[in-house]
Amino acid sequence: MTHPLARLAFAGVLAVLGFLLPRLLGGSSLVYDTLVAIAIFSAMSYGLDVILSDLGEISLVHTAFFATGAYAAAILTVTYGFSAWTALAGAVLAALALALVLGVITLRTREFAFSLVTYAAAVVCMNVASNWDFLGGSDGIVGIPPLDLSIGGIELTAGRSAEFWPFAYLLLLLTLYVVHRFRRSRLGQAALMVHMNPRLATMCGLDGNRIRLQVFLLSAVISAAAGWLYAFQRAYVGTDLFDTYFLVLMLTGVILAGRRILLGPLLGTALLLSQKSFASLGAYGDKLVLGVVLVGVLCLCPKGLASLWPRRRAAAVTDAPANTNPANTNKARFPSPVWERGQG
Amino acid sequence: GLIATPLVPRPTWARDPIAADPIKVGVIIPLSGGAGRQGQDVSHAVQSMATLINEAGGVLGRPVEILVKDDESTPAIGVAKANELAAAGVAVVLEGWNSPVTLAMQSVLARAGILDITMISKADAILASASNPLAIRLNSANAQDAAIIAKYLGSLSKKARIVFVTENDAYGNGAQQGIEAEFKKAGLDYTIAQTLKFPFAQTDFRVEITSIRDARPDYVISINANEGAGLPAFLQQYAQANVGAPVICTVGTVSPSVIETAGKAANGLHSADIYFPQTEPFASDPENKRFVAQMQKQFKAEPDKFMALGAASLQIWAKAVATAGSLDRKAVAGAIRGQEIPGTIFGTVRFDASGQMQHRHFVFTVKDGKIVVES
Amino acid sequence: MSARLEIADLRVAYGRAEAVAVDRLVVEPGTLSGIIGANGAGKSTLINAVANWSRAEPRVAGSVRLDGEELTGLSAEARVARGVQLVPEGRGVFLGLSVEENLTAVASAGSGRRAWSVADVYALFPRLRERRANLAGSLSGGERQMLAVGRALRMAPKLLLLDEPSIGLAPLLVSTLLSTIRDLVDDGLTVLLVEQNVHAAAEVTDVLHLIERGRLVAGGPVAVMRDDPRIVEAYLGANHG
Amino acid sequence: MNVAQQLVNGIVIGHAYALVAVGWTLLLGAARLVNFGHGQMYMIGAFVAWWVMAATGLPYWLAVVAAVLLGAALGAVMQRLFLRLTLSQDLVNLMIVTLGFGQALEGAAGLAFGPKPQTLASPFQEMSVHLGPVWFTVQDAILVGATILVFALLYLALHRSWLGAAVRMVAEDPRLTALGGFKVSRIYMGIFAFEGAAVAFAAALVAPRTPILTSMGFDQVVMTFVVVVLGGIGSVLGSYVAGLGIGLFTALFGALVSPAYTTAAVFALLIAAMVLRPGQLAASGSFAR
Amino acid sequence: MARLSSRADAPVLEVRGLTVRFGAFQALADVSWQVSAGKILGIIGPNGAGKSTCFMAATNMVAHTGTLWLDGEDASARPAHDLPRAGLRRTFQQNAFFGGMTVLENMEAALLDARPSPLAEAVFLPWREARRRRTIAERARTHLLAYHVPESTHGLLPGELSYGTQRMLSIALAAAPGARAVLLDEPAAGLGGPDMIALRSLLERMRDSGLAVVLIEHHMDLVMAIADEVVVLDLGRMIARGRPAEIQADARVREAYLGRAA
Ligand SMILES: Nc1ncnc2c1ncn2[C@@H]1O[C@H](COP(=O)(O)OP(=O)(O)OP(=O)(O)O)[C@@H](O)[C@H]1O
Ligand SMILES: Nc1ncnc2c1ncn2[C@@H]1O[C@H](COP(=O)(O)OP(=O)(O)OP(=O)(O)O)[C@@H](O)[C@H]1O
Ligand SMILES: [Mg+2]
Ligand SMILES: [Mg+2]
Repeated sequence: MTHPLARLAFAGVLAVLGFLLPRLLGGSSLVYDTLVAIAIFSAMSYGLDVILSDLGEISLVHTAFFATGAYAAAILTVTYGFSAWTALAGAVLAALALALVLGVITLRTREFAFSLVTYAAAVVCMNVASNWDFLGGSDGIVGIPPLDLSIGGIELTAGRSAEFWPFAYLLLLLTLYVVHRFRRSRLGQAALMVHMNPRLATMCGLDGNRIRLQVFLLSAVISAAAGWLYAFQRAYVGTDLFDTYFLVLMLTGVILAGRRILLGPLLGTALLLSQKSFASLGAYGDKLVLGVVLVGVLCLCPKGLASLWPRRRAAAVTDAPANTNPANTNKARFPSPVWERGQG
Repeated sequence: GLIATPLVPRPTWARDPIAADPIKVGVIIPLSGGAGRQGQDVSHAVQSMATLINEAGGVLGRPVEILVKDDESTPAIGVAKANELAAAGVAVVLEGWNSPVTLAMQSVLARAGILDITMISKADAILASASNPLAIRLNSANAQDAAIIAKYLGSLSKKARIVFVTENDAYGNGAQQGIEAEFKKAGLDYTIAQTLKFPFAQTDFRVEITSIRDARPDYVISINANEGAGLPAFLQQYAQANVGAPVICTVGTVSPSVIETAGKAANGLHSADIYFPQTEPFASDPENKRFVAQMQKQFKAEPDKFMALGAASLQIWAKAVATAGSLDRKAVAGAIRGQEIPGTIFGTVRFDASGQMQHRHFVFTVKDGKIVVES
Repeated sequence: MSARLEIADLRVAYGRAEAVAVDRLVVEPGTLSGIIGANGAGKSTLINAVANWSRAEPRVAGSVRLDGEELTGLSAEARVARGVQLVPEGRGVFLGLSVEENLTAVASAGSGRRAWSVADVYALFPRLRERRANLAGSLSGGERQMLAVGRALRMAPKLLLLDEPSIGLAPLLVSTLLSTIRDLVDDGLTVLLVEQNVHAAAEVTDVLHLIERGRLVAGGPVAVMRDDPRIVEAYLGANHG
Repeated sequence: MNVAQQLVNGIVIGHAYALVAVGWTLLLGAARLVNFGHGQMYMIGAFVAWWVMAATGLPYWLAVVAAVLLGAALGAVMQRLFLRLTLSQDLVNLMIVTLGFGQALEGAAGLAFGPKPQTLASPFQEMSVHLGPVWFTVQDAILVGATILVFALLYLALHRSWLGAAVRMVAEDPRLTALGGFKVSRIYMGIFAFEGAAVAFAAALVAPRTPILTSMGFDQVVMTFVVVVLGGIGSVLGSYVAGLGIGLFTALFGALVSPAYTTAAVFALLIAAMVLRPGQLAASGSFAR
Repeated sequence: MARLSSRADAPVLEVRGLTVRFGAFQALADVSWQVSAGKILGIIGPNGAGKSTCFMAATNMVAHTGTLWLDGEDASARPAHDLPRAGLRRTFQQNAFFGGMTVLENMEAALLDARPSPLAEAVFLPWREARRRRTIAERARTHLLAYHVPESTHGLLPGELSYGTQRMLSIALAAAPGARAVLLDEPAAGLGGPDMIALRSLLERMRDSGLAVVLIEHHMDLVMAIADEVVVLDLGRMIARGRPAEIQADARVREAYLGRAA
């Protein structure tokens, strides 16, 4: 399947099959509910995936972008009565603004320092949300109207899950497409370069800080779009959107199947949510299973479940820079000397 | 490949609906985590009540079957569970410990056309929300609660220094506002010496307690709904610091489990609540006696207020169905909202037009680890 | 008396690709043996296997004996304790420790062997004494190389494995280092040296082995090997150009 | 404001933060591992101590010993599980694997101990000391003393013995450390076991103050996070100072502004610190310096 | 051998008065040199003399004083990441790659004049992106082959290459099309025999194709054979500068650096 047209056709068939999936699975409302949740949450996870896989950092503030999308949708529709389209634009802009501020602050750090500072940012964001009446305080915002994306004469509305499916599915496809294209774009390549060897990337003409910020913005937009749709689906937003629940879901979804695999986060999220919906062992049992699976997967096959598959090609991206190369390991281990950070 | 993989087995509920003779009733409440213990108690109470109802011939001649789901105190999971129950074809969902979880589930249930009765969650938005025009709630509202605290304090003294220790969220801030408004209404000349706000999850209160000592209050009003950890911790640390001023806890926050966890530190606190199994008028109420006996028999437990609310919600729904003669959501809600329903474990209860059940409050104090009702 | 190092049927593979297949290699005590070969021939792989050390995870099979004692199955640190000391290619120092700490922070040597003192090392490389308080991370490439060799000597090796120690060293230092190693050998140390600088290596070694595509293709006393056409053509000739 | 009392509060809170953080600090410095399961390990420590007292009736101090032993065992299990990832310094996966480990612990504890809140009853928690305007419990005093002791011992171990250099060596390059004749997995074993034992010890000393729940993990140690980072990653002395500092900040901020916003304020402080000196905080272990 | 750099052909790269301090330590003091297109400048000196630091300063990767001139323009204030675009590229003393990318992908990443589509084009005009990608891969492949990185290794990760091949790869990355001046930090380190010969012819080819090459080396045979001019550093100072033959004859250089090896 090397011919691009053949690949395109295959992707098309897959997309159509995906759309029909709920019907193939019996079309019950539970199937629709679960699949809508899978679509929305995996779209959310792709935001983090871009950061984790391509930039090589663990952002713990991504729930805030998801929440920003949802809150923007809620406030614009409930408080100001705008349409869902406006809300989408608002969600994207709000996420961009927040990501810009947070990115400028947090992206100066790397590795676990970055994770820690993004966690701190998430705590502060959550505190703001639960104390600011404009955002509904700790009770959140209720009464979000059903999704209405009608344009002109074409009626596009959704209330129940089955009606949400086309929208959620479309969002997922769009996300997949954008992430796929991103990985083949200049920015995607630059992200990898900056991640793998900042010093060499500088010598290839890249401004590391700018690239990192751009990727951060992109990922925020992806997560925010998912949050926007989630707000309509749930009709309620609250501070729980900042919870570790979503964070763990994102991280696990991304990690489970393996990094830099296009369908990875989707698969991971689907696995997790289906287990919760169809084979739950109770809250404690689920936690135990999730934990054991995570530890097992990462300790036994650090490259994710997909690495158990026959290898696709040599360039499976690991995070640890090829350790045989001393220069690269230096980079991963040491406080960056001045020259590694560039001077701009 | 992935999408074609049949991950999902053919669900069991897709069977022929004729076979589903019992009426399914969903219960969504935390069964794990900080509120897990109370949630489990509530689900037991609902089950006891279902046994009683089924022994008495069921609802519309059909037995009631209870399906319990754990919301893990997480709205997203609550929503998923609500969807599961909707798919399972429940006639009603009894839910709610945490307000955000209730608020998140409301719209999902309303869209699915399922009647939704809130047992415990207190947020005002639950009854005001456009998402669920047929909202019903059993637990008392903040406004009702505030009046009784003011009245009780007024009976103790007309002039006093008060310190509030308030959880910093919608419930806590709302409750404090309500109480202060009631003070004004009752013309009580109280000095609010200090208001100490703390985050819900806090368990170490030494900083607040030091501030309380400094403020030399006559009374301390605690607004802390963290029954699992926060409130007992506060009571223990407060007792130890020998501050002296009596603590008044807001309505409904002092459940027997709080007293059990706090141990002797709970002695001397004052609070009010809406239900006590062994106190009049409940003690002699035949419905309540049957319920208390059933709890004893089935779960070897004495019901508390939360359990009573859980059981009552099922009982009230059953009575409303009988009145309406159908399971239809609107009809059943109509038989509850704005109506009076006799013969419940709370006696004859009245719902206002917004769906809020009206309560009588009883002030109590704790002596030797036991609740002693004062009025 | 058995040989200091005896390798038999050694096979090392990365994934499916076999990088080294050596049937037999013997190093006598008190000698300096050199391994030479083109880039990618498997020199590093071979001597890493002797120390059972690698940054990658190669599969190693075969027998390695030190003074007749079978080392197979022993971890790298166990081999260090028995006197096998490797200075790996590229970098053998801790950049986050000071020069002096790098020299002091080594496990105590096995019994019965004389370890070099820090002062001995400074005497060998005076430049290091000047920079003793600096972090190794701020050393120049050549200074790091000196430190790595000094660090290895602190462990009182019986068999010292050096992977291209002259990389990055100034010419003056290369000859100093190599002649120092020669002196150490004359004092009884046994050294296996991987060296690209065949010219320099041929001056000090007793024995030379030529490795090509993972196999030893020639080996013998340096006087003989010097005239071996394969070596003259590919290695010695080049440096005259 | 009763300044003296608030200072005492701050000192006690601060020492609790520092003691809870000490294992994590060492782990982060030496294995470069951000342990998101730290909170759950704290919870396990507290529950084990409680269970020993409740089930066997052993005295409190023996329960502390039991908790410490089990904590060390838990650390050892972690080391076994994570060894490969630690050796290859796969930092992203390491961070996430600890998250999973914490989830598994919480799930298992939930199944074993249920959702009911429990009280770890220390006899010293009941004894109060009133000195003029200030008071504290004997438990508080023990906590402060024990914290100072643990920090002093760790400091000495890292600065007066080969351990400090060994720890910095594995932190930088575990593979190369083997060539120095050190058994790397054993050094890791020590570090992980210390993390487990230290957090269990902290739990057994701190937890008697409040009811314990199997779900309390992260809430209880969230400040630890800040201590570890602000102290300068991997710095023992730094985390003691940071713990104490944040404790005092908590007390004074709570007394002067509002306890409601203490967490947010501390985290904002953390962000500010990281923005102002990112290099410092990203620095590798600063043991012995 | 080529002529000395004359005033006629203007230097591509010139540094004047480079000075670098690390705290109290003066690593580089007032060093100046220049190199023109089609010329090779050798920098030699004992270990720790400041040669690599000189490269760091010349690429604005370390705080320093002194000026940098690219094609006669003052580039001192330009950030490090701006210089490659202006044609200044370098290698590092220790091999540096994008560890998780294949050799071919590394090369693609280093091509500055042929880069993947911007995000918007990749999203909205995917076919153009695909065309571009094919061109880039082809160029990268050809370039690698020209720099003695055999096709069989193109699918491997850099860490899986032997040290010598890694060095060739890092030179190939630095000398990507579009480069005008290339700074090579000890390219011959770890090379020997046939590889050394290959490297030498490679350097000559680079020079002949019009690149300005600056070479830090300890291999005197190589430097003396191909450099047009040699600069000698010691303790951060420039102690000599001239044609290879002059340098070899310089007593100070012999004492400080070459020893009996010369
Ligand atoms: N980590 C690894 N993974 C896969 N293959 C490897 C790895 N390391 C080395 N190889 C391969 O093994 C072979 C031998 O490599 P080795 O590093 O031993 O060569 P060498 O003789 O030391 O070369 P040089 O003189 O360049 O250092 C080479 O073909 C190389 O590509
Ligand atoms: N970041 C730094 N901090 C402190 N000192 C430094 C730093 N970087 C380099 N040095 C010192 O500056 C001096 C020059 O270093 P440089 O790397 O330029 O040497 P070099 O000439 O390239 O030597 P070599 O041939 O060994 O590579 C050395 O003594 C080194 O220790
Ligand atoms: Mg090698
Ligand atoms: Mg150098």
